[in-house]
Amino acid sequence: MMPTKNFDQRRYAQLFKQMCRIRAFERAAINAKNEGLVLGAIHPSIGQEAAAVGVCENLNKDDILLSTHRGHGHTLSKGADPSAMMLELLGKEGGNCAGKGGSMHIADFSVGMLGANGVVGANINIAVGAAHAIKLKGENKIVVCIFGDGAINRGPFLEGLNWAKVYNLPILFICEDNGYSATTHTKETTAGGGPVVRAQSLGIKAETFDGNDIITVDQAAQDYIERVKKSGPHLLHFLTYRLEGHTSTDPAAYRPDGEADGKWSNDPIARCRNLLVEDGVSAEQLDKFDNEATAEMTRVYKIARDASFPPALDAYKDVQDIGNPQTEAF
Amino acid sequence: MMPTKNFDQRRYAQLFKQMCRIRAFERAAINAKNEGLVLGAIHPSIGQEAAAVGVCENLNKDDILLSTHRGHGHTLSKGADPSAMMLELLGKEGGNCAGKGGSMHIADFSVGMLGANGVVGANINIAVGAAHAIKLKGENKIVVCIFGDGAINRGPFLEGLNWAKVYNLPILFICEDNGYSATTHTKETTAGGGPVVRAQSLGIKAETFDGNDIITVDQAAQDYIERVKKSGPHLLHFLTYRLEGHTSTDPAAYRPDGEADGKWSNDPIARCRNLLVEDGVSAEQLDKFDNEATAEMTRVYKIARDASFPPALDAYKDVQDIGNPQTEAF
Amino acid sequence: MKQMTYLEAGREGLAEMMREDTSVWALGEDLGRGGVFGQYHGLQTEFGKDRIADTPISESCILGSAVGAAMMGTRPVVEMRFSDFALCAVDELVNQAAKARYMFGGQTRVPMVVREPSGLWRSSAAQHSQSLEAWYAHIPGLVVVMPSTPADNRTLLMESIRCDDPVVYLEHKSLWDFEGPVDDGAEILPIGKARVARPGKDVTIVSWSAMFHTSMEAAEGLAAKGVDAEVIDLRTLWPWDKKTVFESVCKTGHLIVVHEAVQVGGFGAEIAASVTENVFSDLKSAPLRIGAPRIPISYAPTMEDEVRITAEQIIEKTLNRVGK
Amino acid sequence: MKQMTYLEAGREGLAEMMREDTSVWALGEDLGRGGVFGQYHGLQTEFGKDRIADTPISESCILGSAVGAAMMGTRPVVEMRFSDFALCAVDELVNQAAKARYMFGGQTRVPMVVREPSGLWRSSAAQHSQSLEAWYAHIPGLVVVMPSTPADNRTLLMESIRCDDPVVYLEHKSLWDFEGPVDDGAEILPIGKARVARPGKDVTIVSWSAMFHTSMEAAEGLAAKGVDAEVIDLRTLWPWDKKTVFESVCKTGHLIVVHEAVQVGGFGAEIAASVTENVFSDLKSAPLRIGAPRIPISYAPTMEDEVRITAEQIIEKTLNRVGK
Ligand SMILES: Cc1ncc(C[n+]2csc(CCOP(=O)(O)OP(=O)(O)O)c2C)c(N)n1
Ligand SMILES: Cc1ncc(C[n+]2csc(CCOP(=O)(O)OP(=O)(O)O)c2C)c(N)n1
Ligand SMILES: [Mg+2]
Ligand SMILES: [Mg+2]
Repeated sequence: MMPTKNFDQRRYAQLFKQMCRIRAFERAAINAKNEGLVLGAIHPSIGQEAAAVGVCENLNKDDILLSTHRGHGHTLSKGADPSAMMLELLGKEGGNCAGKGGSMHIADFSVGMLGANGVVGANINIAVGAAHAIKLKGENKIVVCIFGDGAINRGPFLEGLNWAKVYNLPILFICEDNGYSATTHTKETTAGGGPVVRAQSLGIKAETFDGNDIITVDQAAQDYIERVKKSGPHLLHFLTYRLEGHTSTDPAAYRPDGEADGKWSNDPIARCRNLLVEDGVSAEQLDKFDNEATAEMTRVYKIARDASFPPALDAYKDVQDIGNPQTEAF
Repeated sequence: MMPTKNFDQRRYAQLFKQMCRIRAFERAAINAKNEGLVLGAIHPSIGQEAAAVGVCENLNKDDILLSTHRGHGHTLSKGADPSAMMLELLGKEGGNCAGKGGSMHIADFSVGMLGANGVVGANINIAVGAAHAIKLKGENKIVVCIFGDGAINRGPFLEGLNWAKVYNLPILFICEDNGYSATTHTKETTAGGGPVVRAQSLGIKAETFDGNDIITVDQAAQDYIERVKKSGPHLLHFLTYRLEGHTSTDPAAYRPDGEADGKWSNDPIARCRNLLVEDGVSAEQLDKFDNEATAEMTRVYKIARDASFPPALDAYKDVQDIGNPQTEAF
Repeated sequence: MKQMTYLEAGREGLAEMMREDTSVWALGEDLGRGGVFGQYHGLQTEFGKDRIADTPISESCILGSAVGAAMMGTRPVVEMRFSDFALCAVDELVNQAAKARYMFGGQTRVPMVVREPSGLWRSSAAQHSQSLEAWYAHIPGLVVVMPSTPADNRTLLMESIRCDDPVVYLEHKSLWDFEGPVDDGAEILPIGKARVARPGKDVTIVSWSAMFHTSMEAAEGLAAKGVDAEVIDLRTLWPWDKKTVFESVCKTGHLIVVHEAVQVGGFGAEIAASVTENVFSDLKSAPLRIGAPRIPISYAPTMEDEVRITAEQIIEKTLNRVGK
Repeated sequence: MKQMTYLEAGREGLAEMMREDTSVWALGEDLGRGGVFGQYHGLQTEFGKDRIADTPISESCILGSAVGAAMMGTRPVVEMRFSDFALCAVDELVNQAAKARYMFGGQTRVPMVVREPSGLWRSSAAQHSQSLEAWYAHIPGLVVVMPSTPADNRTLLMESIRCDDPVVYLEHKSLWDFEGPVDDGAEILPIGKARVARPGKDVTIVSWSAMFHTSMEAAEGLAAKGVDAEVIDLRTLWPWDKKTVFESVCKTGHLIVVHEAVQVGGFGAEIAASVTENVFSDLKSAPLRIGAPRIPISYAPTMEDEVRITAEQIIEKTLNRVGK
C-alpha cells in the first residue's frame, strides 16, 4: 500500500464514488436480470471495480479503451452514460448499440470505448490495430486493452503483444486477474510465470500489482500511461477477485468453501472506504456517495425498464451500405 | 565446439553420410524442378542439414516427428525411403502420399513422420496432440516438433507450448532458426528475446545452440531427449542459415550482398567433413560417402522420373468412409 | 425405453462410448464442471481428468491437438462450447483435420468429433447464435451431423465417435431441455439417412435440428388447412439423404426447405438446387427455401425475432406455394 | 488506354487509391519485397514502410489489427497471401469485422479490404488451392468481390477500398499474368453489378473469376455447334446482380452456373435456387451447376485435373441441357 502522506482525499473520494456507481449499476442490472428484464447473459465485475476506475480515471476522453465480456465497469469509467448502457442491457431503444449488442457487446464509441467482446482475447488484436492507426495518423493518444487471466492462453495474446512491440505502438495492456476462467482455476491451465513473464519475453515491460487497492492501481496506471506515451507498449497485471459468479446466474459452486466470503474483506470498495475514513472523511459523507450512486442507477433502471424495444425492422439497419439489406436480404 | 577427445568417428561419419544424402536428395529434387518434373513448390533445406540429422539420429523409429514446409531433411533422417519421397515430389504413383501431397505435405507415417505442413505453425498443435495421445496411452516414446523462426509469431506457438507444459507432455520443440521468414528478416518482425525466452516464459526449459555443428546438435539432442523423457516438454533453438532461396526458384535477392557467400564457410556438411578429416578420416573415404549419396539420389530421381502419374480416379480415394466420394461427390 | 432430454441423451451416448472404447476421450473448457450447458456433468467423476480433460482457453490447440491425438489412434471428442468459438480454430478443422487423410494419401485417419453447440439462444446476439452448417457441408473430408431429437443425439453421437473421419457435430442450444424417448428399440438410422417423420402426400418439408420441430408444428397447422405435408428430418447434412428427399418430392411435387441459418448460401440452396436438377419434371412448383435474412443476429427480442422462423411463416409460405 | 496484366492492374488500383487517400495502407507478410506474387512490387519504395507494412507471420493479428485500425478511421488493405491462410483468422473476419458495425448499433464502420489470392494453382495441393467464396457470401456484413479481368481488378479494388464495409476480395492466382485493357474509358461497373460479356439467346452461363474465361471459351465452342450462349461475369457475389441474371434466364430459359469451388454448398447452389424460385415458369430446363467434386485438391496433375473444370465439360453439359 502507498504511504498515506501522499493521499489525495478529493481524488480518492471521486474514485470511491465511481466505484460505487459501477457496483450500483451492476446490482441494478442483476436485479433486472432476476426480474426477467435482461434476456441475455451478464458478467458482473463486482469486486474488480478498482482496476476499472483506477485506470480509466487517468485516461483522456479521446484515449481508446477495449474490454471483454466483463465490461460494464470499464465502460462506465470511460465516461459512458449509464442510461444508454442499461437500455442496451435490456435490449431497448436508446441503448448504446441500439439494442443490437447487449451486455457482452457494450460499447460507447463517443467516449472512445470500442467495445466489449464476446470472444475471449479477440479484443487484443483489435486494440493493437487501433494503436497502429493512432501511430499512423501521428495522434497523441493511447489505447488501453483490458483482458482476463484466461485470455493469456489464446493465440492473440502472443500475436498482439508481439505486434505491439514490433511497431512500438502506444498501447497499455491490462490483465485483470481474478483467478478464474469461467469455472476453472486459471492456474490449472496456465503454464509458466503468467502474463508479466510472457509480456517480458516479448520485450514488453510489465509488472504485477494489487488490483484491489485503488491507490496502487491509480499510481501504477499513471506511471504506465506515461511510459506508454514515451516508449510504446507496456502491460499491467492486476490481482483481483470476482466476488460473484462468472455470470449473474452462476452460483459459483466450484469455489472452495468460504473462499469468496474471505475475499469480501478485500473488496476494493470497502478498502477504499476504510482509507477515506482513516483520512477523516465521515461515514455519512461516504454513505451519501453510495446512496447517490444507488439512486442514480435506480433511475437508470427505471428508464430502461419503461423504454420500448426497438422496432423489429431496425434489424435491417447497419448491416452494410452496398445492396439493400432488407429487400435483398435473401 | 565440443572437445574432440570425445569424438566418435564412426558415429559422425554416419551422420556425415546422412547429411550428404539429404543434400544429394535436394539437389536431385531441384534439378527435377528445373526440368519441369516437379510441378509444385519445393523448399530446400540446404545448409540446415545438421539440425535434421543430429536430432533424428537420436530418435527411435516409433518416436514421432512433425515438420514444416521445409521437411525433406527431417523426413529422410527419420528413415523414410527416398524413392517414395521423390515419387511424391514428382506427383507419381508410389509416392508416400500417393501423389496427393507433394513436397509441402511429405510424410511417412510408417517411420513416425507425421507430416510436413503447408501452414506455418500448424504442426505445433498437432504435435502437441500426438504427445497428448502418447501420454494418455502410457506409451514410452516422444514427439519432436520442428518449426522455423517465423512460426514463433503465430498463435499456435503460445497455445501449443502452454498446452504441452500444462499436461506435461513428452515433446521436444525445435526451432530451426535460419534468420528468414520467406523474404523477411525474422528479427524485424519478432519482438523480445526469441524462442528460448518465450518458451521459458511458459515454464519450458530451452537453450540456443549452434545448429550447424553436428556434434553440438547431436549432444544437445541426446541431452534434451533424455530431459523430455524425464520431465516433459523442452525446446531447442538451433541457429542455422538457409544457403539458398526460400523456394528453389527464389533468387533470394533480398539478402545483403555477399551474405550467403560468407555463410557457405559455415556449411554444416563442410564443417563435419573438416572434423572428420582432422580426426584422420581420408578425403577419399569422405568423397566416397558423398558420391554414394549422389548415386543413390540419382537412382531415386530416375525411378521417379520414369514412374507414371496416379490414375485420375484415385482422386476419389481417401476422402472419407461414409458416403461414396465418387458417386456422391456432387 | 427411457425418457431423456436431448442434453442427457448426448451425455449418455458419450458415456456409453467411453465405457465401450478406452481410446475415446473428451477435451474442452470447463468440462470438469460439467461443460457450459451441463453436457458433461458427472463424467469427470466417472472417467477421470485424463479422459474428460479441462483445457486452457486455446481453441486452436483444442482442435489442433485433437487432430494429432486422433492420428495417434485415440478418438477425441472436442467440445467447442459455442459453434461461434470454433471460428478460432478453422485452420485446424479445415486445413488439417479435413484434409489430413487425403493429403497424406491415406496414411492416416483423423477420427474425431467436434461438438459445436449451435443456433439461436435467446438474446445471445451476433457472436453466440450463429448456424454455419453450410460451411462444413462445403468442405471435403468433413461429415456433418445435426441431431434434432434425444434419440438421435445419443445414437448419432455414438456413430460419430465410431466414425473414422472427422465429424462436425452440431447440437442446437435451444434443444437441450427437449425431452423424448431414447433406446426404445426403434430402428437406429445411420449417418447419411434421413427420417420421414411425418408421411404426407401434398408437399415435402425438409428440415433439420431445431427447425425440424418447427416444421412438424407447421405440418399440424397445414393439416388443419387440408394440406398433408411430408416432413423429413435430414439428420445429417453430409452425406445427405438425396434418395429419400428426391422420392418424396417426386411424390408430392413441392419442396420447402426450412433452416435457421442465413438463407443466402445456406444448405437449403444445395437441396433446392439438387432437387431441381434431379427431379425437375416432377416439380409442380419451384422449391422454396425458408431461412434467415442475411443480417447478423440482434440482441433485442424484437429484432432477434426477425431471423427466427416460425411455424406460422412456414404455413403461410407453404400454402402460397401449393396454391391453397 | 493501357494494356496490363491482372496483377499490374491490381497494383495500379491500390497505388492510385493510396495516392488519392492517405488513410489507405496495406499490411501483410513480405509486402516490402513485393508480396509473394509481386502484387506490391515497388509500392514500399513509393509509400514507405508505414503504409506498406511488413508484418510478422501472425494471420489473426494481421486481420484483427486491421479491424481496429479500420474502426479508427484508416482504410487497411489486408494481404492474406493465400486464401487458405485466411482460415487462421476467421474469428477476426466473421465474428469481428463482419459484425462490428451491426452489433455496436452503427457506432462504427469497418472499412477494410481483405485480399485473398484464391483458387487452383498448378500442384499447390489441398492447402494452397481452395476456393471458399461461398463461405463469405453466407456471412452477413461481408461484401464479396471476385474480379476476372485486369480492368476489373483495378476498378473493383478501388471501389472495394472506397467501400465503408469489410470486403473480401478474391483474386485468382491463375490470372496474375492475364493481360487486358484497363482505364480505357469503358463504363466502370460498380460492386453488385454483373457484366453481360457475351450476349446470346439460347442459354445463360453465369460464372466469375477464372471460370468466367473458361465459360467464354466454352461459348465459342457452343457457337460452333449452333448454340448462342449468353455469358455473364458475376464480378461480385455479394451483393450479386439478380436482375441481370434473372432477365437473361427469362430470355434463354436455360441456366448453367460454372464455378471452380466445390459444387456441394457452392455459390452456384444459391444462384440456381434463386433463379428457380424467381423465374420458375420461364425455365425450359433445370438450372445446372458445374463445380468441383467434393474432394480435397490433389498435388499430382492427373488427380488435380479431376477438380478442374474445362471448356469441353461446359460445352458437353450445356449441349446436353439445351437438348442439342
Ligand atoms: C474464444 C472463446 N473461448 C471461450 C469463451 C467462453 N468464455 C467466456 S468468458 C470465459 C472465461 C474467461 O476468463 P478470463 O479471461 O479470465 O476472464 P473473466 O471471465 O475471468 O473476466 C470463457 C471461457 C469465449 N467467450 N471465447
Ligand atoms: C499461416 C501461414 N502464413 C504464411 C505462410 C507462407 N509462408 C510459407 S513459408 C513462410 C516463412 C516461414 O518462415 P520460418 O517459419 O522461419 O520457416 P523457414 O521458411 O525459414 O524454414 C511463410 C510466411 C504459410 N505457409 N502459412
Ligand atoms: Mg479471469
Ligand atoms: Mg526461417
